[in-house]
Amino acid sequence: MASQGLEKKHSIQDMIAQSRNKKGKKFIEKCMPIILVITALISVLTTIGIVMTLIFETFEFFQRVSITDYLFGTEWLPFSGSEPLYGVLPLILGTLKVSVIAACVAVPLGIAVAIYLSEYASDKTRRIIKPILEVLAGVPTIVYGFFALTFVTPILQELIPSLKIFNALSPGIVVGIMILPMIASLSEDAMSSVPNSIREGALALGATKLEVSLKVVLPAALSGIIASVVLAVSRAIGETMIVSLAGGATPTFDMNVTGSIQTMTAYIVQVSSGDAGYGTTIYYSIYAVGFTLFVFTLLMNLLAQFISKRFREEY
Amino acid sequence: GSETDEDATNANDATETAESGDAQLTGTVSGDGSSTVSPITEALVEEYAGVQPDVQVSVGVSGTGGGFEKFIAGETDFSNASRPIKDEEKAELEKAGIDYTEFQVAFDGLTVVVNPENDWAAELTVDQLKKLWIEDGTTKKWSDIDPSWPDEEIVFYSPGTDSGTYDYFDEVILDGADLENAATLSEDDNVLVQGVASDKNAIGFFGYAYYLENKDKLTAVTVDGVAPTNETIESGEYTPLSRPLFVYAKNSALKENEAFYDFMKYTLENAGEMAEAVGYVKLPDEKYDEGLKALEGLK
Amino acid sequence: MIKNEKAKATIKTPSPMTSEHIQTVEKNTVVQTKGFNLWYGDHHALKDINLDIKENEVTAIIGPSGCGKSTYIKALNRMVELVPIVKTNGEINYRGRNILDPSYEVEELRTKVGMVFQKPNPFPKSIYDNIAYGPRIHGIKNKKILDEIVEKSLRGAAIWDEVKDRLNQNAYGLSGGQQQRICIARCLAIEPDVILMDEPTSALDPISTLKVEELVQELKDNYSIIIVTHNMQQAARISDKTAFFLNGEVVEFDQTDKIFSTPRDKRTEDYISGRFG
Amino acid sequence: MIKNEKAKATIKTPSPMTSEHIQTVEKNTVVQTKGFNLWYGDHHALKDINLDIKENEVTAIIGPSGCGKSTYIKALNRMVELVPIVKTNGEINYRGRNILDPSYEVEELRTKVGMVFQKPNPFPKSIYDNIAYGPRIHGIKNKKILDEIVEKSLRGAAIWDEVKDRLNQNAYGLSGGQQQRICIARCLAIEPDVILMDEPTSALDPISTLKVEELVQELKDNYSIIIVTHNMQQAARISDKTAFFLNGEVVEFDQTDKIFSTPRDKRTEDYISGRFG
Amino acid sequence: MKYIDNTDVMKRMKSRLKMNKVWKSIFLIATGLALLTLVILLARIITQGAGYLNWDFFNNFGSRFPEKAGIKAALIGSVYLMLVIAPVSIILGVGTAIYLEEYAKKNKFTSFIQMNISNLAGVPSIVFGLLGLTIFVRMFLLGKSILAAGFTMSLLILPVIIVAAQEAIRAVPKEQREASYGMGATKWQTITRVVLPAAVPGILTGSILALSRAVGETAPLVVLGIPVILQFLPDGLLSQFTTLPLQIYDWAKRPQEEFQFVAAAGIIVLMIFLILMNSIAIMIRNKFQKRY
Ligand SMILES: Nc1ncnc2c1ncn2[C@@H]1O[C@H](COP(=O)(O)OP(=O)(O)OP(=O)(O)O)[C@@H](O)[C@H]1O
Ligand SMILES: Nc1ncnc2c1ncn2[C@@H]1O[C@H](COP(=O)(O)OP(=O)(O)OP(=O)(O)O)[C@@H](O)[C@H]1O
Ligand SMILES: [Mg+2]
Ligand SMILES: [Mg+2]
Ligand SMILES: O=P([O-])([O-])[O-]
Repeated sequence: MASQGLEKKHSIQDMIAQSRNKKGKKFIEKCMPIILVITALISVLTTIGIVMTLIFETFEFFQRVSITDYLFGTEWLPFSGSEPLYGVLPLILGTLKVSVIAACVAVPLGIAVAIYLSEYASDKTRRIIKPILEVLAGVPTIVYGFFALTFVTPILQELIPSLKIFNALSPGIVVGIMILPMIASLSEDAMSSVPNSIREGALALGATKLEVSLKVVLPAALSGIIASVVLAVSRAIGETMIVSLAGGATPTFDMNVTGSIQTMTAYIVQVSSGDAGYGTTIYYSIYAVGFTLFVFTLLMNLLAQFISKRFREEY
Repeated sequence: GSETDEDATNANDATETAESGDAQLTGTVSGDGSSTVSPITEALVEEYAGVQPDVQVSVGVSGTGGGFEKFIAGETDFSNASRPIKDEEKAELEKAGIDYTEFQVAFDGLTVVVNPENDWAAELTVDQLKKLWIEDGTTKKWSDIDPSWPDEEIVFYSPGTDSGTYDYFDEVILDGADLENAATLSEDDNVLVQGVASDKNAIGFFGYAYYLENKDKLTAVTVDGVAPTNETIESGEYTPLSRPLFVYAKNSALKENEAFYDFMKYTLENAGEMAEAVGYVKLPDEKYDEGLKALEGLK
Repeated sequence: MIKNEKAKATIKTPSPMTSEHIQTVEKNTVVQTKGFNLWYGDHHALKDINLDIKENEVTAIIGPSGCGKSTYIKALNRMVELVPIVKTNGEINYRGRNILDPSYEVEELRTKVGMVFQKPNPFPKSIYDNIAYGPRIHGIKNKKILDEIVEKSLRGAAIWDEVKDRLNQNAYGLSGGQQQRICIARCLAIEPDVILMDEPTSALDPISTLKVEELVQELKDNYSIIIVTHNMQQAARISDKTAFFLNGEVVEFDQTDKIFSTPRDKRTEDYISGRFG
Repeated sequence: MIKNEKAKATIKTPSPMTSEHIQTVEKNTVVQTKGFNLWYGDHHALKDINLDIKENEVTAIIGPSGCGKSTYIKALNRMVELVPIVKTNGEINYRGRNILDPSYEVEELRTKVGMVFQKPNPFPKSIYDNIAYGPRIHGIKNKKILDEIVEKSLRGAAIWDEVKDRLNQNAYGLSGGQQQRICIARCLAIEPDVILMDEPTSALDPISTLKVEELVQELKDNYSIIIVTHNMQQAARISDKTAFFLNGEVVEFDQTDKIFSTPRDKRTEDYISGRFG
Repeated sequence: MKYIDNTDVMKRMKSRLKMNKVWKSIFLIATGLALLTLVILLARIITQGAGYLNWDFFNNFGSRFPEKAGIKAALIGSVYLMLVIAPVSIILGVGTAIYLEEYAKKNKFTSFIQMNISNLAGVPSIVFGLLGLTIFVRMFLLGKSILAAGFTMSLLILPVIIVAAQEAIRAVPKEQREASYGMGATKWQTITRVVLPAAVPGILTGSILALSRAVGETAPLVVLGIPVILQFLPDGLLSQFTTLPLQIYDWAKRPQEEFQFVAAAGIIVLMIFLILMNSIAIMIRNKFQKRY
């Protein structure tokens, strides 16, 4: 074997040496990083594109409506023939109502599901349930919209007689159902990435599963969980079809959740599928609202990143 | 598609009336606009596909305003509208150098409806409608309009503020005054139907087609003694709540795109019939002839 | 191999099978393993194990990788159950009660039989909270008592001086050796009876190793300690008895000095002289 | 520590510094490390290393965890560069050329200096594709030549008989020891000149360990081998020379039997006798 | 000097174990609740729409007659849309992920790109509609074509794919890369022959889930002005088309009650489409689960 090896030894290295220094290989090696940077830059260009699209028309809008009226006005009546008012606060409030209700539904449930899946369920159960929940996340939002309008609202009306057909409660709950899988799934990921050794450490002290889950795993995964919640809530803020269908179209500035509302997204849909004339102030207002929405979600996302950076656990 | 003979019978022999189907055309036609007009357009497109299968007609439903936006951007050949074009839009079109022609295609009778259990308000006058619908800062009860009516709160349902229907009602009934604040507004007329059908104290208004489809669940209110029917709307007797529906066509496209010209011709020839088929009211025949004449002039 | 039901009662009676009886005073048996078998699915990982662990002694478990050392000590506090495919039979009696009995609550068992793992695994919490975790779950909320427990445990684990000024800092800021001693302290805080240690120094540097070894020697005054190690010198240095495992069997179990000077089994000798493993 | 510029030319001249000169015939130096330093960021991980690796010898590197063994052998094929914060100075000459020279193509170097890792790391591909990987990336596409290379390499790694009937099965279906020999075969497939092995048996069972050790002994006929091990008996069994690393320094480098019988340095002695590590 | 009182510990043990049981059921119920919602949702849709599901429904274009209305154009349109979105978003997404994971140095620029990506993931879809209208429909003169809509949707799901691909690439053990470099492989060879093959399952799973989100999106298409009424199938990527959710939305707004059921039938088709995609993703995930 030895002698044969020696003999052949040079042949392979020779073959290698021959094929080395082929131009193509070096060229690819040099080019790929450049091509890849370009693909990476597309996401940056997208953001720039979004900001640009929004900013020009928003600028036009603020030529017509003063920024302070927009930011601090408590009445949003763009269609009023006599005296249109563009105070964005009712739209923001509508958005917040829906998001807060959604969070109230989705956060406790989602975390409970995550704990169940990550700490209690068997591997097999988890592997069955997680994808089913993902289906729930993939249900198109118009389906949820009709679900809210034709199923959840009537049920809620039985319970709360004063509830209007359009209200914040029903779409809030349904948006909560929609974002629940996101919280459950991402929190589950965060919790399962807590190393088993830490769990074992607690179990070896005589802790019950509940104590391990709540006092060790949950705190250790907290940053991931909070980040998932923030992301899910920013999804709720951006949700469009559910609130357009079931939330109504009356921006109100009060804390009532049983009456009709309008969210920022629903307003954009209303106008962009509606009757407003091109070039009118109403038309430009959707860009201003879109920009506001963008800033909102941007802040939420920065918050999520801040949280997950600031509180990242090292294990 | 599968537009077979059976299809044609269902369509009241619409295909047979089309005499323009001799020369087989190809090309694309694109339109957008009012959701109110869209059922008529859909019926037309469906039938036209049987006549000229190689002409690709596509129509979006972005609302009247959204339709004009795309029309102004030059993306569409025609734009459906449930109201006449606005001055801003005219100006923008001029700026964009787009010449257009307005065609009327049908009437939509706005129908005021109440719950079938409501036996007091089945006949209203325009003045009563005003009283009902204009915002006056109070919470209205039926007894506020007429003391003999029940002492119960009125529940209002109206199409969304951004719809042509709302605009039209606001203009002709309310003279531009603000609509009752307590009204539930929806972009989806089915929701209004549901709302009124389920509440004895409800009142609402929407397109005639939605009433026709839900006759058994709703009572149509007569306005100044006239009930909304095909006849009263076509004859103009049902005033002021019937409004014309429009198609705006781009002149240059009519000239250059034979398929588009042919489709518009087909539209004007069959719009009346199709309108009735989907729950609207046809115009008097002269109107369509006028349209066809105008169209010919643009070829 | 040893088979005595009531070691407690046994008086010094020389026997060829139970070499620990040679000692003058027989200590109490804390954990008695009798005919214990364990399977991972089809894999028979522990075969008919019989071992008696005595009070206040350090028992070392040695053997090549994969021979079942970790599996065995994890069986003693039923941590091995965390692997769903595990099946067992036989008996493991802790202070006379069979812990494999399903009615034996594992949580109760584990407060008695503490464990220190191979890789330091402190919780991502402050040092203080790490130590106080155990007492807290057992219902001790009084801040003063907790403070005392924390100090006592950290002292017990010979790390008090190094961390006393930063009890509120995250335990992850410490070095590996310090973390391991925090884990030992955490284990001491619930005052267990037996402490299981699975290669506690294998991830540590020489100086930390030394510290932990010294600590083990001190702890045996109050606790019974079972320590798995791959470092034979370590076993020789710190243990009273040594069990040599091979392929899931106990090949030899005896006084440590005997195992290392005059092993009875050829395989033990081969292993100790580094011929494999 | 050794400092000889041209070991190749040196003739047997007894010297207190270069103990390998005691051998009758001086072998060629393959890899010569001269005043080599390495930093991970601020951490000075290797300090002024001077070592000569001879042809057709097995050189063992021993030392406690974290002393820089892995770092050193990873420096020899510049794998250490994969850690972005690494900085180096000094010289590492492979067959007379300084590999630290930026103009030295790492790809070329690594076809000459192969490596086997601590944890078996076959690719999740078939056995055949694992072995053929190296030749293929270097442009050998001819199926017949590849077949030959695969067979020869698997034979060379003493695993041909075990896998010849299932070359198309995934390498992950093999046991740890077989996987490690697949990795060795993969390395042989490009017929390197030097083979670096970083604790190649630490994850293996005793029997697999034995097989790999025998293999190493055979391979040294054709290759120069540098092997890191934490198992001192292993170093004693299979290596010709041994270097003892401590805290990033070479404490002692000598004939293996000398290191283990009469170490010059107290620290070496302490380590070998298991007093730490 | 014992702090832990044994009898006390034993007393508390019972209540602690009970709490554990109680909460376990609570967690289980929460999970059940989530699943129940899905069941109700599906049951309603199926009871409403199943009657309209027949061959004609798949083979007909839209119609003013509910019984003749079909989903052909929308279904084929959605498939076409996928044909654009899948390659565009996966190529861009994986390219970006490779750059970030394998090439990018840890510097400000990289973390800026990373931050930008996670921000994009949170931008409401309707805003992407506005972007697509301005850039693809108007600026690039693509019109309301499959290509314009496809590009818009690709950007919408791009962040999701990037993140999934990054995770999949990161999950490939360092040892695999080292093995390849150790053989003298270049970086690109290592990426294409070792890293990507190992990461493919993760990338595909993430991508399919992202794509299934794109299938169900309505809002951005409404903004782009994608038509709903058409009687032809797309004949190229620049052709006009419509999609399932748009068609469903249009039907649901019709006055005739029967159209509600047609809409439900459409939803069933859409859900089957989605579940099919999800199942493929799960199959891939289970088949190629990590083996390192
Ligand atoms: N979770 C598990 N599932 C299946 N088999 C397992 C599992 N854990 C361990 N084993 C198998 O059981 C045997 C004993 O493993 P164990 O971990 O107890 O060995 P060990 O002696 O502790 O080895 P080491 O020194 O490497 O820690 C091994 O063959 C191992 O492959
Ligand atoms: N990627 C890295 N970044 C920073 N420091 C490192 C890195 N890798 C190793 N080190 C440090 O360099 C020193 C030497 O590490 P190295 O891995 O070479 O040790 P070793 O002798 O191989 O130990 P072991 O026996 O544990 O493998 C250690 O202090 C280690 O902490
Ligand atoms: Mg072990
Ligand atoms: Mg190492
Ligand atoms: O869609 P509209 O008819 O309300 O403009």
